[in-house]
Amino acid sequence: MVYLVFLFLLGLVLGLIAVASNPAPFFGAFGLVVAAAFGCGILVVYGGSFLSLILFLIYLGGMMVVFAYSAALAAEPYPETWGAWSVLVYVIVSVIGVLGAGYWFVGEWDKFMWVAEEFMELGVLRGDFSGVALVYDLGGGMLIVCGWVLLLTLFVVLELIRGMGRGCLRAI
Amino acid sequence: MNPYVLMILISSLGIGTTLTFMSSHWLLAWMGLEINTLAIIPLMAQQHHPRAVEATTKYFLTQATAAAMILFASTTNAWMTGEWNIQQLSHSPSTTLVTFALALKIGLAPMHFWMPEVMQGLDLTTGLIMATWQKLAPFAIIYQISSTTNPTLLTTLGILSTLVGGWGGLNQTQLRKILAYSSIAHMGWMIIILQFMPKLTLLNLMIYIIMTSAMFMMFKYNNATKINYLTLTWSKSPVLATLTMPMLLSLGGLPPLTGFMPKWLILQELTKQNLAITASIMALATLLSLFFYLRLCYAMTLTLSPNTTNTSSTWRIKSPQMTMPLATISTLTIMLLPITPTIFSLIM
Amino acid sequence: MHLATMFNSNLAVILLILATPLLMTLTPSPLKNWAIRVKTAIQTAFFASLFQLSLFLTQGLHTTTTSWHWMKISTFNISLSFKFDFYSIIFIPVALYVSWSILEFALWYMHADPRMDQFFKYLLVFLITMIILVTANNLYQLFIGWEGVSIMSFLLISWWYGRADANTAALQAVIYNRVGDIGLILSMTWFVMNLNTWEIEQTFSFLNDTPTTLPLLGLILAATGKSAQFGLHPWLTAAMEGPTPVSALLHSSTMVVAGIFLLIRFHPLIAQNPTALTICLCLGALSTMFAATCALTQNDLKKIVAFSTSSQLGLMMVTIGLNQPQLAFLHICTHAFFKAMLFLCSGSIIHDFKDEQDIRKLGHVHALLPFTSACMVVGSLALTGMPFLSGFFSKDAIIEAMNTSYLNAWALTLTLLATSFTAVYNFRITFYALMNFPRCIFLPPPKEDYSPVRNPIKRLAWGSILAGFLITLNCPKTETPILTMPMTLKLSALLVTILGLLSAMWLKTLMNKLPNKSPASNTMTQKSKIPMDNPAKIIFNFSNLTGYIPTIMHRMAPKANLTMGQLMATQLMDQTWLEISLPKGITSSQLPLTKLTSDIPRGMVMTYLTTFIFTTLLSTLLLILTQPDLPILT
Amino acid sequence: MAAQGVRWVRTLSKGKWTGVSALVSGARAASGVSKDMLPGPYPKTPEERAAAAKKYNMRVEDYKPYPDDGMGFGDYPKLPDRSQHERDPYYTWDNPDFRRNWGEPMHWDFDMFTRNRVDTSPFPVPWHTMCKHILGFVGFMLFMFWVGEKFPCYQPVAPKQYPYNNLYLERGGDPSKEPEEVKHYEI
Amino acid sequence: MTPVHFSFSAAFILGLMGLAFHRTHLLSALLCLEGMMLSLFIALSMWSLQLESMSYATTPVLLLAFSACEASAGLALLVAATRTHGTSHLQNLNLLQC
Repeated sequence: MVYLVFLFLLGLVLGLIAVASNPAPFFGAFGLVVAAAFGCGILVVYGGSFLSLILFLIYLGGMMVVFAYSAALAAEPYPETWGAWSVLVYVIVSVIGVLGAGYWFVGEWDKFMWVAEEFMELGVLRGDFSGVALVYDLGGGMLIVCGWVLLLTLFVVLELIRGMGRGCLRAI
Repeated sequence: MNPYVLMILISSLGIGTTLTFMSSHWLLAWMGLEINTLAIIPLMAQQHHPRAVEATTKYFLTQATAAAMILFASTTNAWMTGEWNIQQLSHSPSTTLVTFALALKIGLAPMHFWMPEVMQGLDLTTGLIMATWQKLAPFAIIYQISSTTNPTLLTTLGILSTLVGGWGGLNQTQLRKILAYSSIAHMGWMIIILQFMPKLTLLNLMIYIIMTSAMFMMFKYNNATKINYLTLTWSKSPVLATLTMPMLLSLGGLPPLTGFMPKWLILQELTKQNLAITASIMALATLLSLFFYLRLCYAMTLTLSPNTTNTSSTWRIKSPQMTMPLATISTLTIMLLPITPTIFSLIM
Repeated sequence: MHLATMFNSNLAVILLILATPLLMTLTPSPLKNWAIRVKTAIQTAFFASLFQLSLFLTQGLHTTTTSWHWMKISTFNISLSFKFDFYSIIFIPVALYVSWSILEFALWYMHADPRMDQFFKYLLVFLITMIILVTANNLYQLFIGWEGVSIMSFLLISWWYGRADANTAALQAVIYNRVGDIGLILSMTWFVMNLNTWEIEQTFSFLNDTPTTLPLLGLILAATGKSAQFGLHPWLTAAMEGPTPVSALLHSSTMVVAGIFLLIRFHPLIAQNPTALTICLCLGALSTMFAATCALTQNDLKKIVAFSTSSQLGLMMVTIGLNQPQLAFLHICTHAFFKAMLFLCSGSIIHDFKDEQDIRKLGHVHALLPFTSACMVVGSLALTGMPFLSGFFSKDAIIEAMNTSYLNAWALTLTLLATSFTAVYNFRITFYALMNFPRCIFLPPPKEDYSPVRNPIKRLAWGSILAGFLITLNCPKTETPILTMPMTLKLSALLVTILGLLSAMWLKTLMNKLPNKSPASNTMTQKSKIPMDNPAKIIFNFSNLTGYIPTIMHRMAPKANLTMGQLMATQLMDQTWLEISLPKGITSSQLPLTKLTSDIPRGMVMTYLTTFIFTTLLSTLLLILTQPDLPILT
Repeated sequence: MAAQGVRWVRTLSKGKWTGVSALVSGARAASGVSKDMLPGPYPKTPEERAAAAKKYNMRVEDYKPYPDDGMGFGDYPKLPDRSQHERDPYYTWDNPDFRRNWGEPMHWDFDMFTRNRVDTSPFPVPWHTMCKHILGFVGFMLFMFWVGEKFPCYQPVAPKQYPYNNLYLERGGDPSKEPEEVKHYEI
Repeated sequence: MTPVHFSFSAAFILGLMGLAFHRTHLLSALLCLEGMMLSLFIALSMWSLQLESMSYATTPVLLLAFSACEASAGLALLVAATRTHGTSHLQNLNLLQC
């Protein structure tokens, strides 16, 4: 279990390195998917399966569609992968930095064990499940705020990409 | 823009700031900031010309980064101390991170670069919102964390901002950039007093908003975006041209005018705290700003535009713009100093 | 009514009468014959002042009245207070009498001037400030009067402002007087700092063992400036560029004696300080001798009279040095009459001879203007101390007091020499201007039977004859006069005067036998150097060019000052401060920073965020490194 | 400038707002000298000297610029230091107050040499002689005052009088003899 | 500092670095922003899970909603910028420099 958690954490960091090292957007999106997947793993291990589900569905189901479209929009003929020199420099520097910082900052490697052991088996009552449900009860105000901001974003997006006949991209 | 959409955007702008004002929880404050950012984006880009879109993109990137940083810092704080309250930001690296993130949001000196460029891309009304209303929400947070921030950090940021605001403005001919640098310099004044007397920060913010609004409205009235447009002001509105000079001097902080009040009080407070050298540096750095305000005055009142006929008939054409707010706010900009004690006692 | 109240209110009445014409000018329509009203007002004021004088003489009243507290600075108090004692009560009628006569004369002298009303207004304001000066009981009030007469003197000297010479003379007057003011202000400051009072009486009583040399030197400097003692004297003769009534009123009889008057007021202080007394004595002797020497060789009628004024002022200073303030005051009063009259006579002659002032060109006046000439002779005799004219009473007493005092031998010598010179230059005026045959053309023939000419001169002539006797009679003696003395001492003043007269007449006969060649006057116009081959010529040139002092001082000082100013303006200010250090220096130091500030943001979002991240991470790291016990490591 | 001021005062007094434009242009005129009014660069070649002399209305042989020592005089002519006082008062000058003709080059320190300031007219007596004489006079006087102070003069006005019959006994008179009466007064 | 804390901090800072040092595409920047949000999501979730605080379990969801809004606004800006500038390269966003 410890190794699994370690693997997931490593995967998360590596996924972010993959995004941050500035490859072409295709590969960046791929790195983000990997990172999100490992993140789901972490959440599951620590007992947040509902949150994990939300992340999995929304990120991999919803966001990736949009990113794929946009990546196609910003397509280029010779995309840079992690193997390209400029990206590789970023990757190497990032890895070294993360290792150094980890050596410097992280003191007690054994301390994270307790989390894993406590949530070994799946219980009936999931904390996150009922917690999220609270948004319909005690957090009603937050729900309204969220709804409002989503509506706002709708208008924001519409306003921003409105405009027929401007620029080189046109609404078909 | 559709008026309904505009209404939604404007009200969201207000709601965002209000959310930040009323929250004592980091998450809610962050949400307020986000709503604020989202709401102003279409306003900024409503002209849809390349400069507006570019300014919007830059603004969006910086603000999103700053907001994410704020949330990250508060999460770290929560991890370390288990506390989400804004006023109890006791984990000092988090405090530093939040300070810098907020500095990025309001445009303090090393993080100020976005400010003049974004301002340059906006029209004057949006620029007015940008320079005034958008400062309120970050300041609400800054005010609440003022007791836990690092004094050295704040002093450095403040002095640097005042200097950079002065130096940056010296080279400019674009009025909006000049105002952006003026804003940076004023932010420096607000930040430097934060650790000693946060009320004075609020006072300075208030006076700054009044003065900057007056300048933006004046430029809006004259449709002036460059210094050389100002030379035509006298022919359009002689009285306004005359009034603008004291307004600019007030912005520079000269004694019988409103702008002198916060500087006076801040310098006094700094001196009381045995920071005479800091106070001197601030006062001297303001001279740099004063120079470009004076240049505006000079261009406006002592020069004539070479390319237009010097006719004085245009002022007879009645402007369709609403002048009441301009009149009110320019009066405030010029004549508020005598009631300093009242304002001081109100705010304290 | 209570006698003292009437006595005190008399000054208010006088000032009110004098102020009436000034108030009348506030009416929107200009009044006709305003100048005559001024004359009448002064006349009325004179008669009103006689009331106070008579009370003083009969009852011996003298009071100090404080009417109003002007201001109060902690314990330091300035009040409006007047002093009516022997000096002010005698001086006010004298000044009013002389002014009345002079203003009446000016009605004739200035009748062609388009701004005559303004001229009279200046004179009236001058008179009021002079009265403020003499009645002042504290230094503040005295200072107001002191500066008032200076300003009016400046305005009146440059009355003909189109003439560069008049402007120069006015500038000289104002600058020399300012030098004197330094002394007065120094003393005032000293009094405030050490005695905390400006009341003159209090300064005498508050003083205990404080060394007073410094304030007294200041006062002597003030008197030197105002009363044209040696060193600060050139302005007085230059002031003759003003109209003759101005010379008569300001520069002979009233304003110039203000310095002596100041010392008289402060006499109790001076009397205790031997140093100050010696300085007064020596300065006075030097001045009287120097001025008399210069008067010997002048050819300008007014200038001779002016130098004689300067000489008499020196004599007054000597008297102060002798510790005899009352004698000095007596000389002030008598001198006012005959000196004013001499000026009026000169003015009359000059005006009648079409502005001819050179005594070598005048002549035969005694036949053309017999009345004026007679009065002029009376004035000259009074000036030389002819017995039983008014000058005798003061001058003889002064010389007598000198002879019987224990004092500096050289000062005595100089004063006696100056007294004999008085006879010489007065003889010279009489001989050249009044006697002999006419030496220039004058058309139409001069007339003197205008009442504004005759009456003032006549009045002043009566004053010159009688005033000394009257004032001496009523003068209360404060010091016991020396009652017995040898015959030679008693007669010494007369003897030296007669000696001087005789030598002058002898010189005249000598001159008549010489070839008619003047060493200086001919060559002056050719702008060549005067030969200085024998001592007589050296002394002559020294005297004729008034000791070279105006030439040297009035060229060297302005040139040095103006050159220094120019150098400071161009080299120090422009070249150094403006070009190198201040504006240009700031520009060159700020420009690179400005360029840097505007060059860094190249419009790239990368720049913004990179600076943000670097600043944040660096300061966080710094924070962690400087504070190792932070909870981040837990 | 004064003309500008008069103009806008006049226009304002008419009650017309056109005074504002006059005010603005007047203010512009007040904002300093133009570069045409400043002296040009220091003339180096003879041609430049001739041009500069012509510019200042002078003959070439009279024209002499200030030395080019960085003081910024440029090509301004260095005129002799002669005061206006020295000039002929009877000549009909264009400007009699300043004794100066129109178009005449002005001395750099013109205001230092106006008629009531520094006078440079020749002296009737050589300068050093004058200084020597005046200093000698003052020095002699001071010395004599010092001497006079050392040997003051006092003229007794009556013979000395002593009590006890003119100190008869103290002077060694015979005590047995009745001293003769001494009277210090006579009536 | 626990490994979990370190991991999401490292992930966030890596995202921030990527955002700052991006070279070409605006989309890369948006992806980095999204990565930062992801790490924040995990941080918030872990915090509420570790403290077993049920009421705080809603916060990641709210964060997710806001980050979705931010992302869509960013994408809209990408579209707008592409329309006006003809490309989504960030170097081309330099019209406003002095």
